[in-house]
Amino acid sequence: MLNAVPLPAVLTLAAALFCIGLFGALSRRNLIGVLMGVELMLNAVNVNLVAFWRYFEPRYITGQTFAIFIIAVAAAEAAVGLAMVIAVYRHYATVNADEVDQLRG
Amino acid sequence: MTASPFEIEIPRGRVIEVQRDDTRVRWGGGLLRGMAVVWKHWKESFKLNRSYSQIHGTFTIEYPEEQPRIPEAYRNMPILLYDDETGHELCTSCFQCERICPPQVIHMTQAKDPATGKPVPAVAEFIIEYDACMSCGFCAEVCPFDAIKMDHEFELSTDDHTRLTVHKEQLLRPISYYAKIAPTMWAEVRESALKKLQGNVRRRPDVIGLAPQLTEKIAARRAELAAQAVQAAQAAAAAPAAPAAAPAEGRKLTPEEKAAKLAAIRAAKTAQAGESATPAEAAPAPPSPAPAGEAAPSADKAAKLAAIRAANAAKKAAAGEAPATLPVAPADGMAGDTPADAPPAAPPADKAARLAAIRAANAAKKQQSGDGS
Amino acid sequence: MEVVVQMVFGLIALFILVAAAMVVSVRNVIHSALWLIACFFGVGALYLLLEAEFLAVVQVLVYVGAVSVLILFAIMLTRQISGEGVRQLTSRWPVVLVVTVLLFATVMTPTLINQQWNVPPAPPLGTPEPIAGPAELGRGFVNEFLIQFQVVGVLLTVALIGAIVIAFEERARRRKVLTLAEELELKRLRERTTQTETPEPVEAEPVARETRPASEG
Amino acid sequence: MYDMLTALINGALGWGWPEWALNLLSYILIVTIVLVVAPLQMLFFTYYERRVIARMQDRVGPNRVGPEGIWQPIADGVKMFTKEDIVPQAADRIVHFLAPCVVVAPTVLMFAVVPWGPGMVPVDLPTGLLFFFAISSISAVGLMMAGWASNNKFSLLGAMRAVAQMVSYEIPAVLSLIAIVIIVGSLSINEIIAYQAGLIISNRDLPGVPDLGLGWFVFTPVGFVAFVAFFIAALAEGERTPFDIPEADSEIVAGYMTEYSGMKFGLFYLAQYVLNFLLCAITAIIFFGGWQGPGVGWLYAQGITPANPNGNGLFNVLAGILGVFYFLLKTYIFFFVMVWLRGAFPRLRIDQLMDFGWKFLIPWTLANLFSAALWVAFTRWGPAEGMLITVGWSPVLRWLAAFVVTLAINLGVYLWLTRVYAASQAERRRAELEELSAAA
Repeated sequence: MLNAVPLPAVLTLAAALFCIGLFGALSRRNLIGVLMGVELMLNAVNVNLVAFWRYFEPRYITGQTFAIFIIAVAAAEAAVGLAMVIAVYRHYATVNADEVDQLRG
Repeated sequence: MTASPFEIEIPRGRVIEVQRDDTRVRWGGGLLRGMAVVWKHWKESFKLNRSYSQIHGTFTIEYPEEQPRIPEAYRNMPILLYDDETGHELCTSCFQCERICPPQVIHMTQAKDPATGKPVPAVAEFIIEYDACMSCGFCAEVCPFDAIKMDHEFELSTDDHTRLTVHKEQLLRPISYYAKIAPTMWAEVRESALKKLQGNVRRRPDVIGLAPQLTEKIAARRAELAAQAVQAAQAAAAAPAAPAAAPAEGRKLTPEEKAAKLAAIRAAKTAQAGESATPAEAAPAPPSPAPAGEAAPSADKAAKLAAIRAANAAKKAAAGEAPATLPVAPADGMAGDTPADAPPAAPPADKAARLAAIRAANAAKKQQSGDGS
Repeated sequence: MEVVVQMVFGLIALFILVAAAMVVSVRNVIHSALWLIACFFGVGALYLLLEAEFLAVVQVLVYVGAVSVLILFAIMLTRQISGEGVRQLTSRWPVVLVVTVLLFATVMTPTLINQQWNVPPAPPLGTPEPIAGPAELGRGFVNEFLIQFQVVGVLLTVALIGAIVIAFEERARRRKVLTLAEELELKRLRERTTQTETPEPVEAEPVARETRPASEG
Repeated sequence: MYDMLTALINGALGWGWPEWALNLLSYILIVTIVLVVAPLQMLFFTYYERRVIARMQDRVGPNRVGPEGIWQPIADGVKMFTKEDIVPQAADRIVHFLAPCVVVAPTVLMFAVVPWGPGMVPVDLPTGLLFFFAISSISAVGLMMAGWASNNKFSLLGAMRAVAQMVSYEIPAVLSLIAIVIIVGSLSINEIIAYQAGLIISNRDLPGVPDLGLGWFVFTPVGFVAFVAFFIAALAEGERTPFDIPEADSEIVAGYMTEYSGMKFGLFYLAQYVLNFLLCAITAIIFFGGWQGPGVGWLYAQGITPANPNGNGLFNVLAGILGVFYFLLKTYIFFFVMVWLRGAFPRLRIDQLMDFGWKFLIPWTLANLFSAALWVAFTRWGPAEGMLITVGWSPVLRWLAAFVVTLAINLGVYLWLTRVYAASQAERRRAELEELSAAA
């Protein structure tokens, strides 16, 4: 792996994944679609971390540890975010991000 | 938190009312108890259970290999019975079953005497539509002659729908068959059924009422009848009044029989006249006198029957007055008893029959006069 | 051997990118979520290729097993299930597209112009295997990263409780349909009130509130 | 299995072959064996379940096809194959088609880490246990796909129920296994099995115990609690009867399988029974020693192992046969218990299921986790780890202390939890009644 695939290739992949996720997060109308975009971005970050761990410091676990932290945070984010989506849906009867435009509950 | 379970003794046993919302800690013990019950069922299921008094064990009857033990009172589809010895059907076509049948799947035609065109207590055709029969058993219950009974046979499935319209030939079973599948139930009714059959057989001319599939029985009966006809012809030839009653038709009625019949008819007519004379009496017929005795030789049978019929008619006419029936009863008894006591194929039988008929007619007349006074 | 690894990497990369592109472009939200799962799988495979075995398993466990299921659940609970035919992108999506492409370009341009990555030379043969086992990770969690580990634990607990608090709804409010028994009771009450000839029309709700408990006894 | 096969192939084909060819060949063989064995287990399990449940209900069960009906599953399979495959018109065709595959694939993948006998594991992953559970959670996605793609409300309801149930019961299942993982100190399934050598007491906890292959975890308080909790969770994961809410046929036809027919339905069926087999197998492996049993360890020690390359191959085969026998025996006994539970208990309601999972099993397994930590502390830790009480104790005393302490904790927590749980359930019922009367 180290010899066959250069690190830039992996990082390019991560960057592309991040940009796609960003596009999704910004342009989706559906709140859940936005969340999915965010998940993609988090995954891209994880790929980056693991790639750097593997290519630079395979004898230290820091890279993997942080990847695991990010996964945990992503799980928490998904849980809270989806709970909020459901709460919003219950209140506005829509999951369209553009129609949810009031701060007052 | 909760009261102790409520208990009460009732005749069937003890009832314990369990409160479902029991919040006492049970540590899962209830679950284990449930599992223990199932375990016991599993363990015991390797034993065969055929007694039905136990709740454990395998009840399954592996049907095609193992036939189910059918209880005697099991009822599936109605069948007709016939007597093993004589081949006579028990059915008299009284139409009781046809009337009571809830889905109305029983159809029958009464047999008629081809000579006189009069109905005979026998059935010509009997049809049950098994496909619509609901196995209620009303027909068997209502039958006064125990002629229709419920079968235990249940493998009736067929791809031919028309086969489920069952005719008399397929419906008929010998009495011995029924006695086999339901011994105690048959033993209860055996006596009266056979007695009634005797009475009916006497009123069946020719081979009417014989189970149609018993060809050898019919042939034997025909031969017997022919032999009797010959015998009667000889007797008639011996008698002086022979030419008066020539057996012109193909029927094998002996002149004696004819005479007896005539007398009987006359008696009946007088009886009817008496009846019409007293229109007030519309009382139901009293129980008919039991025609006892074993099968008499049929030479005098018709005569006897005629006598009985006459007596019956007379009695019917007499039903209104209680004292008037008294003289009739002995006459009836004599009419019934005399031939029964007579040895079979005895020459004086004819005479006795005629005597009975005349006596019956007399009784009827007396009755009439009694009415008139 | 290297060619095989390159081919595998290429396939995985293609798969990830196509799946990700489908996630953001497909109209049907459910399909989008399914593509997201595919994308997670691709990333897991990439981890395997990067010899992060434990992480790959965790990726499958958490993302595929939990997060994506949660997303599917949320989609199905919000009722507009398929959303086919509905426009899924906002009207400003071309702008967003331009922005993201520009971002990608800014990230990639230095890479493409001068590959000045401080990549160490490939390790010679006989170098020790990378550390990726659960035991080492666990040791890291209770030694070096103890504080972070605790914080993540607290975060997860808070997220759990928060999600419940946000999405919770009073049971009484949730049931908007009366049961049959309740409706019967209501009807009976209404009949009774009309028989006594109350002048004003009786509304359902106040009457229903006065009702005896129907379910007890 | 791998070492045996490599040895066999080496013996049969000589040493002239390159290593990668031998590896490839042996892996292909192993995969073939696994792919043949998995559906066979499913076939056997359908027959086995029907016979056993019939006995429990005082019936006989299928006994027509073949002697005692053992070809019944094959007849069922033929029926399944010849049925028409119906796809509803309003269904999402692609997802509808993919769902059975997504459900079946993970269950077959899970076989990769299941050891059948000594040295007979297809892949000995260092994260085997985690792999097992990670993969098993994928099938939830397949269920969701099936439920949604069918475009049928019953399917959707069934899928939602199935997924909610699987996701919630994965937590107690994994928590109860983590207790064992703490004691063993490894996620490798082979390690867990190797730990369970001994006689009632594992000879890793108490060195010097003779190895009869009976040092199972279920004999320890921690292991017993973990076993009960895990088995209950496994019932829910495998959608066995007390928890068969997702396919409750009296409520929602057949759940997510409603709109499937023919072989697609058969695949769901296959996945379900294979999953049940695997759950029984993993229960047997983790808590009952897997292939451990009297004689296996001794036999295997005589055979060719990495530690003993000069052994006799015959002993490998004997140990393998005995090990597989023990393993399958335990697995089938657990499946019997599953059927037994099915015969005994009625289906739970979905809220009862959730309450039980979240309010009873999870606290219970968490307490058990604490007990497991104490167990490790008492049996293994010295002053270096800060465990000063046990300094100078003999191993037997330490083991006894661990046993008594964990037993006391687990029993106390259990009794306390049952009381609290029962009280909360009663309170909940009361609240429901009140609410109902308030609404009426």
